[in-house]
Amino acid sequence: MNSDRRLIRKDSLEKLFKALKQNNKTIIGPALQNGKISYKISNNYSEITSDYIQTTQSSKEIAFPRTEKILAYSKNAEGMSVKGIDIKDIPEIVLWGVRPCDAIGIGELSAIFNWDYKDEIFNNRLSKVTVLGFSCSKADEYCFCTSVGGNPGNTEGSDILFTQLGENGDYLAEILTEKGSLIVSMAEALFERAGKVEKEKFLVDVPVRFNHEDVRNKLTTFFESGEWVQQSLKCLGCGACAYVCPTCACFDIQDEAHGKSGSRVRCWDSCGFSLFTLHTSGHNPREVQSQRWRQRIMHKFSYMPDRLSVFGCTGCGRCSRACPADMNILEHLISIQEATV
Amino acid sequence: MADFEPRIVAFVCNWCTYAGADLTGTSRIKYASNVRIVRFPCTGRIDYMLLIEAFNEGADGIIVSGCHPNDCHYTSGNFHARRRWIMFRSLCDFMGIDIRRIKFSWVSAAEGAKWADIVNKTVTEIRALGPYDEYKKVAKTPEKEVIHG
Amino acid sequence: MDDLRKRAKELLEASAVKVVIGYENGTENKTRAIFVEKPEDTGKLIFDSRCIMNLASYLTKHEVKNKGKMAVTATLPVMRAIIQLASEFQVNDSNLLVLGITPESKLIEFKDLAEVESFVHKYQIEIDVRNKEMLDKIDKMPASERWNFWIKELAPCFKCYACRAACPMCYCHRCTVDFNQPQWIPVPSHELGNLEWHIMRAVHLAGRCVDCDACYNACPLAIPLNLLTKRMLIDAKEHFGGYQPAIKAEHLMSTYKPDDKENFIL
Amino acid sequence: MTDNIYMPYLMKVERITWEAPGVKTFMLRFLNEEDQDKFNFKAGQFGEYSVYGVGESTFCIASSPTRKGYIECTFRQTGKVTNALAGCEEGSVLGFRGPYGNIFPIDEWKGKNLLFIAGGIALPPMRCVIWNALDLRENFKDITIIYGARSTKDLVYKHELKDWELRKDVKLITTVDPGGESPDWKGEIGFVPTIVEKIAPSSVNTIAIVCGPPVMIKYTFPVLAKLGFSDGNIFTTLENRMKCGFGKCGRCNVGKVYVCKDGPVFTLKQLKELPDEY
Repeated sequence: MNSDRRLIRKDSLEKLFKALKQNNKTIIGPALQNGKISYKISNNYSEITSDYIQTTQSSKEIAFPRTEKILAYSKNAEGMSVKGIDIKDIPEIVLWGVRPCDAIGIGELSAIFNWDYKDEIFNNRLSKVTVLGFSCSKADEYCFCTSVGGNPGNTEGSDILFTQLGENGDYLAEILTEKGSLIVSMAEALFERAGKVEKEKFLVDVPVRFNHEDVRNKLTTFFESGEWVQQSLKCLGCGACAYVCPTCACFDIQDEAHGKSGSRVRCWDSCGFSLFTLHTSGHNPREVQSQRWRQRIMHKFSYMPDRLSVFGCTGCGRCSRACPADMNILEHLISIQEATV
Repeated sequence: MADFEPRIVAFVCNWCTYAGADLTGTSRIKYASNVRIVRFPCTGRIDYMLLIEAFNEGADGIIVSGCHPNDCHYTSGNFHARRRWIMFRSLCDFMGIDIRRIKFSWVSAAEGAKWADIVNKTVTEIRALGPYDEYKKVAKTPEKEVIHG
Repeated sequence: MDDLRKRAKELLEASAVKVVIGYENGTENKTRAIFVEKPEDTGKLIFDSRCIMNLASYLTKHEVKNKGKMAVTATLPVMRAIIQLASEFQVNDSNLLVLGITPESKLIEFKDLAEVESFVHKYQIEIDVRNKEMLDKIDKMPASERWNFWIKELAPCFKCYACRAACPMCYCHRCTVDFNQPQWIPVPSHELGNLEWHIMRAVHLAGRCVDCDACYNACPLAIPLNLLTKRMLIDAKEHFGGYQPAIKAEHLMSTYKPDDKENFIL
Repeated sequence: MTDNIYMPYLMKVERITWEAPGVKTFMLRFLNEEDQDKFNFKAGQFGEYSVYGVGESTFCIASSPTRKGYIECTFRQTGKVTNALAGCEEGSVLGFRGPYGNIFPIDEWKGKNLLFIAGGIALPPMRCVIWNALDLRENFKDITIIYGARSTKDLVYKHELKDWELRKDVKLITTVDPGGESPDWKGEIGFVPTIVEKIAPSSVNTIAIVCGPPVMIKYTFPVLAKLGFSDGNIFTTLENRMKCGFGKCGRCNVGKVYVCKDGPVFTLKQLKELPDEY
């Protein structure tokens, strides 16, 4: 689609922020806590940071919170009453400062929650979110969006994508969707007409390190490879990679009782935990860490493209940054591509 | 809150304090009725998670009580328990859990009057402190609709 | 560093060990674990001040253990962890050789774990100044402020259990949080679940923690959860005498003294 | 919210049958009649049964789709939820989500012989299709059931086994593991694969449906192959750990397949294309 390209002055971003607040939007943006950048509800523009490569956690929590009530029950003299959640309570959210690799992840999550059964809880949350993307002018060793089909100025998934035109420069605003136009309409005056801008000039160069289709093809015959054991020796078996991943959607369903009432919640889970697949009988289909690591890679680079026509990886590099054992997914994917079966 | 009646859970050992509490009753000593007694074989069996669980379920105060040192039915269960209490109490204090609400005591099978006294004092103290709203608020978090980071 | 590589090579060539666990260069100037099984790969081994991960965590992983006798590059905290693991019967002389690194970055090889123990005992466990200040600051807060501090600090925790995975002392095959009959600790991450998990973790490490900070370094959200175990360490020292891991010693929390402090017991 | 796919139907436990030590069958009826009218399922499908406050657990629907108005489930008391279920009394209210998963292609089996092979607690998922076939008896030729359990007391559906034994149009062979027999045991003694080999049912125009513990399955397949069954004519139903039941939570993912969506019913031919992670 041909996007509407406008220009917004650097100083006007704060005004835009204020205009959104005036329109009763909840703004969630990257903020600093304990030396880490995370998405936080921001009440003031000053809380938002622009100096970051990537947030520690992805923005998936907006539509797929770490813990979310899916129903509430209570027992009384007449019997049992069960209530679902009320979508009316979900606030209108503007997600500020999303990197393109995160924005594209929302689509991949959507694919999981909408193939076959439609998860309306997820969809309703998502429908209330407007994504303001910011393209990347900086990258680090962990970044590899270009290897999985993305790029630092990718518009996919954003409602408006801002690209800063040079250090301390103004921003190009690509208005991509109706939700985006709605944001513009709240502060029309701030969005000037853009002249001819070559946005690519201002984007960071992220080299292509592997070909994801090649990896996908390789994986079809790679299941029994010894490489999995080699790669996963370092793995400590925690769930950090899955929890920071923008596309990891595996979850658990738990009941939390409090006397005669309680709730059923959906909460994150990870295929890296040994308990994930453990049967009550004691049988575990994925008994050792190498099988679980294999599942993670296979699911993202083979099963998901086969089943859902999307890759389960956006190249954001969060899992590698968060890994306490420094398991670098990029290195592992390259070595899979290069391995002789 | 003048009419606040604290809910107190007492975790006691079978051999001394439970028998002691029994004696309080048979001696017809009257004491506050706010306490619910949970009997254990030994103080050594009283896991710290049980105390946390009591707060989760709405206790305003906790009493943990067993045999006096050297009187343990199993020789040393209370000595082991004491070590754990020292550490657990310190951790609770460090995390801001109100340790005035967790009382530890030795009450023998002969000390019916002491038991009544401990319960009464605890109830008076907790009544003055008021309900443990700080903890109850957190215990309610599972009922929130959504939890973000 | 050359000494380390040379010695590792000799050990592998002589088949004295099957695998050398050490550090290699990782991403963005970090270091990470490497499992060297071939003498020609020993060149990848490095050692410098960036090597902070506690490699003792790997000694109880069956994928690693099953390879056969292990040699491990061990700084002081790693050595302490090894001694504690030995006292809990998780490692022994027949499956482990320690390639020690002294605080002066010199290689020191030990005949057996007993030697490691006497080396470790030359150094007291000292809590660093920055953390000490933090602990003091928290201690001085009124109780309700402490409570709010911890609820706020623990709020970001999403229960990835990286702290548990990275801790050399958390080697249980099934952790208390993984049990559901009864469900001691709520599975989801919320204020209550997080609070209980961190209380449980700290208590289970009381008297065992060797203050290596692996948990804190592993936490993707930089939650200062090591303060809890540090506090337990100080208490262990204060109440039960100087704490040092020792192979033959009774575990601090499974023993007692008749005259343990009891001024808080009515 | 009506679109909440996690919302269970409320079901009332109408009858509890004690089957074997730790094994019970619940007969469940919808509390809301509208739900009952809407509800439809086919043999082989499963559901998520929940005890409010404890959690959900996955079992097959053990009653036949030909018997309307109720569903039955049979479970062994092992985990958190099944223990809570076992504590339920008649009249208790449970949650039920479903039906989920694929079905036994029973329509395609018309005019064929059916051979059911089950072990232990794996008879319930098969009972559904057995009754389905028996209720439409004229559609099939010979029906043979081979059922084994660890001991005589572990055999489930003891009454129905008796019924099947008396029926002229069913050949039932029951067996117990060596040492598991009681003094008056008249059935076979031996492991299921051994008994299958001994009975040697013909593979001509026959569909084999196998369900049981992994080790039984592992040794039964080769026996069937020896008897001439093709991989496409051997069916089984997989039991992976599940949470959602509709292909989202990721737990039952084996290769590119979700057991809850593409299964639980698979032919041996399909299984051979999957990685060994079930």
